[in-house]
Amino acid sequence: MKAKIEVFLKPEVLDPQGETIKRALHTLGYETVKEVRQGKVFYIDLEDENPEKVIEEIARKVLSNPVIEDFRWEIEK
Amino acid sequence: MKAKIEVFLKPEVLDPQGETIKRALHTLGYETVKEVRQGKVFYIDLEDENPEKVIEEIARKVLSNPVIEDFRWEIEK
Amino acid sequence: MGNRKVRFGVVVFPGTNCDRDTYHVIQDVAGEEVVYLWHGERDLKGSRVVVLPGGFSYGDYLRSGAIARFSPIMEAVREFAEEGGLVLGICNGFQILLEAGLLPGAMLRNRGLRFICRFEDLVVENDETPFTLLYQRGERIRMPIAHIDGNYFAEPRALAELEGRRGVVFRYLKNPNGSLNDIAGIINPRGNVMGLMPHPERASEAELGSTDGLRMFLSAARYVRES
Amino acid sequence: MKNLEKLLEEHNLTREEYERIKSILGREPNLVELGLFSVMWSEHCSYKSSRIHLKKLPTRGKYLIQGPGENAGVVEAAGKAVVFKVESHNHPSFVEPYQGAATGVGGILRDVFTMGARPVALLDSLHFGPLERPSNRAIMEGVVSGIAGYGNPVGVPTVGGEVDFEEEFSHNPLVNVMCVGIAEKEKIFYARAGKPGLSLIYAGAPTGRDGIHGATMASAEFGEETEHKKVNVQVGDPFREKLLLEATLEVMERDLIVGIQDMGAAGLTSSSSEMASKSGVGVDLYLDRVPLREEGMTPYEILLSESQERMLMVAREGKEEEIKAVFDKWGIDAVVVGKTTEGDRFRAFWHGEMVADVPVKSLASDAPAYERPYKKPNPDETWKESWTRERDWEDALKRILSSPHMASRRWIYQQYDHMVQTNTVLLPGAGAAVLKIKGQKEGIALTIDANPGWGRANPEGAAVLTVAEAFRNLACLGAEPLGITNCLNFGNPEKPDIMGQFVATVEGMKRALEFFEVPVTGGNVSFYNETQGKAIPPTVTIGAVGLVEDYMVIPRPGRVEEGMGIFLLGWTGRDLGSSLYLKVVLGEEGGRPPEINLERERLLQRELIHLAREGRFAYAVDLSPGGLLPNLAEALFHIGMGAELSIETEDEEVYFLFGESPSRALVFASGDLEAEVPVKKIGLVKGERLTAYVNGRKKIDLPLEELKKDWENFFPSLFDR
Ligand SMILES: Nc1ncnc2c1ncn2[C@@H]1O[C@H](COP(=O)(O)OP(=O)(O)O)[C@@H](O)[C@H]1O
Ligand SMILES: [Mg+2]
Repeated sequence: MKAKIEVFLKPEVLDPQGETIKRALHTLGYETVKEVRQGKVFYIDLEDENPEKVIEEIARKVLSNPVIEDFRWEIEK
Repeated sequence: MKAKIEVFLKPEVLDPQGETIKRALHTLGYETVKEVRQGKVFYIDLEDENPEKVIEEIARKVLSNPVIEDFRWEIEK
Repeated sequence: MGNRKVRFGVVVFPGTNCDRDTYHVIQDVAGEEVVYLWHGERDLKGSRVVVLPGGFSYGDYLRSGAIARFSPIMEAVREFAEEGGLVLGICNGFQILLEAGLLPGAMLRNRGLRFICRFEDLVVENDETPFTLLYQRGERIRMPIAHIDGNYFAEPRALAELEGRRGVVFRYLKNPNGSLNDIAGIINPRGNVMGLMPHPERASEAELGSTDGLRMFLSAARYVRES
Repeated sequence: MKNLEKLLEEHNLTREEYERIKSILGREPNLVELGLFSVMWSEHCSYKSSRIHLKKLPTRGKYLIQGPGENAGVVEAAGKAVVFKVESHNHPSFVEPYQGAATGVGGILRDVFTMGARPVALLDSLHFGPLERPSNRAIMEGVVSGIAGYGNPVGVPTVGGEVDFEEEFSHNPLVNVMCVGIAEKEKIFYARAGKPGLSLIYAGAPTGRDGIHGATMASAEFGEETEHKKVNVQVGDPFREKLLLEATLEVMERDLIVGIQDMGAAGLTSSSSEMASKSGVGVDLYLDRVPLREEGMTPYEILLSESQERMLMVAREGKEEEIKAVFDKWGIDAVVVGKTTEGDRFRAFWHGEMVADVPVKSLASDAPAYERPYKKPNPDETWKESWTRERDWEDALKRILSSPHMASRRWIYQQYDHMVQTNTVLLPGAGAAVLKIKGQKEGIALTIDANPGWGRANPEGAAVLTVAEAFRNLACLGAEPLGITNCLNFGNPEKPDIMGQFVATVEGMKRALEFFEVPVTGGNVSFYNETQGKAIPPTVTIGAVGLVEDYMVIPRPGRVEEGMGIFLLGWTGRDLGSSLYLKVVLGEEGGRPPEINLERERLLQRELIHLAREGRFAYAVDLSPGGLLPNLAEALFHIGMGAELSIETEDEEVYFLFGESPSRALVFASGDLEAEVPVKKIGLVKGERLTAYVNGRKKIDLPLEELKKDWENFFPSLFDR
């Protein structure tokens, strides 16, 4: 089955990348863009009897840094 | 409104980051993981009359590199 | 054209950090003329060779070189290249040329995922470009690399095309980063736009450990003088 | 006010301090004011426990331009001003290794470029817990990539450092970062506010809720509730730092500002009050004009935020618009947020309403100073006969070389761009770093040293040894020391034992520096490196800058040729306590650290400098820690050739082979070598093996490649599987 994990910065944490991209978009004329935040996404193929548990654990323990990031996940099929 | 753009490597492009994560997961005992691919996700706030067009354009022209990447996007509300 | 100095232009993007080094080598070591070119302008100030130096333009946020390709100066560089002007992209400059589509392919993260700074041995594959006239085909040279996104990728057809026309100018002797075909530097079909990951400006003074990079600047200057 | 006890606890203020605030103000402070005092009187900002002791350090010297008290110290070299400083980012690096280390680099860079200097080098001293434990590996990996992730984009080469491992650092790693910059002597900038009526300009990143109470966090032990303090993590933006650096140097170049200070610990509050205090003026801040990143921020938060990549400048009269234009060109926001005033008040306004009003000096210079009770430690005098027993020296050599304490640091330094700016004449790997100064014949040599193992055994002695070692590293390159900076890393100073370690360390440093006549130009104190009552060993980090007369002729491994002699210079004693040999081979901690005779040390260093400048030797290495054999092997790895040694010694062999007596160096030279210190020729550079005869019997015979492999692979095999 396929799972997807998104990891993103907590809202109060500075996101220099998103900030810089927003500025670049403004220069390019996309001024209707109010904010950009960048995150990571992981596409995982796995064969497991208990995918929810595994994916949750991987997201929490391995892929995200709880000090500055949050995550969400879904199992696609 | 809020939009989300995912940018990911084309399937034929080797993903050194995904590979490394997969190996790390195996070492940690998550052996049911068959593949990991890493991508980027951008969360965009915008106020635009034609958000679909803008987001599609930003994804295609700015956020992705067609030589190695594909993208998909959605508008959340 | 005698010994008139050739004017080089060194482009400064926000986050470029090898601009001063490159300027120094062109002026004080190669003895040519050099000016800075500001990213927000469109004027190449009469430069005969345009150098996109190394660094982290726009922090390398998004992807290395991805944001810099939209700068006003890049429109001028593109036109200059289309007219046959010499353009040299070093490290981040190479990444910008790839992102701008002036050279084929793209850079992925290094195979080991880490930044690597060290001297590498290279083989000169093509000594007929304006930038390599003073090298010998098959010659081994030493230059430092310093990058985290130097793993060259091109899809199979593009790669075959590149190899077929001898577009690979430098190869690593020992591949440090996973680059396809050990590619360290390439040139466009017309032969006037070259990009490479190693830093010739860091290998232009004996006290820094190698002078193998200096000939690249000297070669471009000679080519311009003789053309 | 709500429950005062609780409020004071949250602000890390004592009851007495609160009373003192009341008597300064003549009334109760409001919450904003309490916040101001809390950060400005924190240990981190006010040095309240250390001040009276630090005053004892020598701060005069013939090359000194600026001693402690400014953002960084300054010495003169080759007609230029060399600006340098070391700072710790220990606590943040434990909480979030990558960002903690990254923002540590950002902070020290700002300290140097606020002085008008272009940063030319970074060095770092790192101490972690043993790498067997995954958590320690994660910290180290995060710290190293954080340093790379910040230093590399900014374009300042990380040219050196040191790293070591001790159990106590598992919960309190040390990340001490040093930055060196170069300025024109007549163009140094200071933290000054000039006169009343000048505009204060804020430049850089918008203010967020980052690191509110970061300074107070660095002034308390880690305990149970460290968890909730984690929200204080700051994220660095090296791209913005690079732009801020260029813009700042440009407004200085164009002479548009009177004074400047980076917004480090205690942000806007400390930068504005310190500048005002030094110039005897007051300051008004209009907090509603401060660029903000988050919604709903309060005056309290704005004043205390420690958001990164921010500067506060005092504009020359009428130059506000020009300053803004420069920053605008570099894509950096710059706004007027206040002005200097007649008088001595620090006042903050929020939409016209005054929210704080306190005397400037009460924040910046009148913080309490404590003469904390202390109890000096008893030096570890352990010495055991059993240490000297003869063993398999080949095995000992291999184990020491492939131990984390000695294994090749290449895995670390190749992640750092150490060549950008094209000044790095001596690359990392073979001792101190040497940078050229473009356009001059001279160069500077840089080193950073620390040895917590010695510190644990004898803090005072460790300080002396560490200073001597730093200078010896410079001397091996023919470089004369110009000045030092230092970082003092300790546990909780409220405990007399810890305070005793601190006092002893300062005394040791003082003794060594007075002897060598080299000044301290600045530094940093990091207390409370303590978790659940367990403190780190006292660790003094010494960063030294030396002058190289001619960088084209420095000793370097590449100059060594086959057939050259290997000479031991100096005095070998019976120094095995706290050595790598004990630790790695015998598995014993502690023991009496080496004894140093400073007169001899000075003689040795003078000789090394003299011989190096005369070009009399090709390469030289210092022998501690590890002792003669391991350091010789390491030198041979850099040289790329083997050696044949023939050693005569009347004492137990181990002292000669692995003892860590200071005041010694190994020198590679052709012909005979004469010096005013004992010289012993112990062998020749030759072939591809390391062989050693001791008193006529062959004790070592190994292919160099085999030794080198384990030395090289230690870190890659741990981290790059
Ligand atoms: N944390 C570090 N950062 C950068 N360089 C380092 C670091 N640790 C060690 N190095 C470099 O590696 C080399 C060897 O380190 P080390 O053995 O600790 O130094 P020494 O030569 O003083 O014994 C030196 O050139 C040093 O500058
Ligand atoms: Mg400061």
